[in-house]
Amino acid sequence: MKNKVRYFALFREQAGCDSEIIEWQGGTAAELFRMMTEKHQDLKTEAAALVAVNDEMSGWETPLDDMDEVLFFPPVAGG
Amino acid sequence: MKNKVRYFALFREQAGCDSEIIEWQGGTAAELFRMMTEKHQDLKTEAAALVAVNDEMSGWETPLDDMDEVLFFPPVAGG
Amino acid sequence: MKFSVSQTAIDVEAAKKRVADNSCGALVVFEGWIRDHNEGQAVERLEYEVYKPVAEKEGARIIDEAIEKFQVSHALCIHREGLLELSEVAVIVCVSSPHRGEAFDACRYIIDNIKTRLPIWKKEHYVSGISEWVNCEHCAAAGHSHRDH
Amino acid sequence: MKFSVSQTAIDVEAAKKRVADNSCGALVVFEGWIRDHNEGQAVERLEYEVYKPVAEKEGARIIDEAIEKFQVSHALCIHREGLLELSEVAVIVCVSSPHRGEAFDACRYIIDNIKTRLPIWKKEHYVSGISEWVNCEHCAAAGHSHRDH
Repeated sequence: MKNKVRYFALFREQAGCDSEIIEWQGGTAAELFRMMTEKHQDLKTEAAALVAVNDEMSGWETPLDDMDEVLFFPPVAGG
Repeated sequence: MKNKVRYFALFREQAGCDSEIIEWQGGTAAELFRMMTEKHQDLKTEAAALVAVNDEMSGWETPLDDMDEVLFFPPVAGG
Repeated sequence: MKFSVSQTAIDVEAAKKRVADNSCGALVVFEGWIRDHNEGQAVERLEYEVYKPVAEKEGARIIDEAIEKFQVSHALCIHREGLLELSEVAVIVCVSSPHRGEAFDACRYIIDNIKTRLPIWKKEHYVSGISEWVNCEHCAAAGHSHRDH
Repeated sequence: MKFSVSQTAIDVEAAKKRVADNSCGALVVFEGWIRDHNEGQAVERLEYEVYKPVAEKEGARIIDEAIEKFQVSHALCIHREGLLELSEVAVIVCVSSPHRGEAFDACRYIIDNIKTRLPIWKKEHYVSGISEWVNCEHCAAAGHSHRDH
């Protein structure tokens, strides 16, 4: 299946890009992120990272659907 | 001994005066107030009333000195 | 002065400037407004009587306690006296500190104590024509059903 | 909008007016200011990146939660994005309610959740020339020694 992945803030710098289209066998957001850390050497797992799917906050263990847009948020720091 | 007594807000209305000079045998602020409730029929004891002596907050059981100015504060309601 | 009594409208912006500090990341402000009702009665306006010599001393003491207890950078309180109309600011507390937790705690400590320790009395003038001295904080402390304002 | 993102200076007075209400006796305002230091480094200016589509939705949700949970009358939050200079207001939360306890609790709930749930990132530019993404709230949650801001 295909997913669009978007990176923000620190993750964008680590991945070296804003977004990319990934074709893969499918799975959870956590599995997709892990795959991306293998693709991008500098991209590191962060315990406090958050994930959103199609502009809604989601969970790392929620299975993704084909064409879902997956947003990887590094630890947030508003305020 | 002699003490000047001052009344505020509700107590002033109940006592019917701002202040008065009392000559008495001496004692605590609580005893003086009790005496005043006998003098002024409408003046009523209030559990949350406060007392100050010579412009410093004080306790009801502190013995008064001659010439102390005693301030009777009905329950406060700032803010 | 950390605590002051004002006969005219409180200048909230000026008060905030007095606690501004580049080393502070947090400002917490409490404003007490004149409500249009209390205990089921429609309020028209309100009158504060303040015995200044004691209020000023005790008010400054409360603020020093808060600064010491919560280690905040700056704190102040201004309380109105005299006649106030609906929606006027009756009291303002401003607290600044590097971090927000202390600023919230100190602000609340100050207003809670200002309301129970200072010789300030509030007379409410109701739309019905009646007026009455208010002392709900203490009713509350004594276990009555009134809530804090 | 109860939660909004602003690219220009936050108008604090206008925000307060939006929660004003004659039936409310209490206003609690939190302002987050840009501090001149963080983790021992001198800060020159700061940059906020906000992912608006999610921040706006989740921000409105947090405010609704606070209103529901603490039964306050009105609440709003405005967060800056882009480049900010020292002492600028980065975020403001305003809460009004009949009584003060709920207003304090709701204000704190909102800022605590805004800081941990919204896709907002802060890059600090230090006087030393270095710049760095900041994520202290989470360090704190993970038991590190950083404190909340």
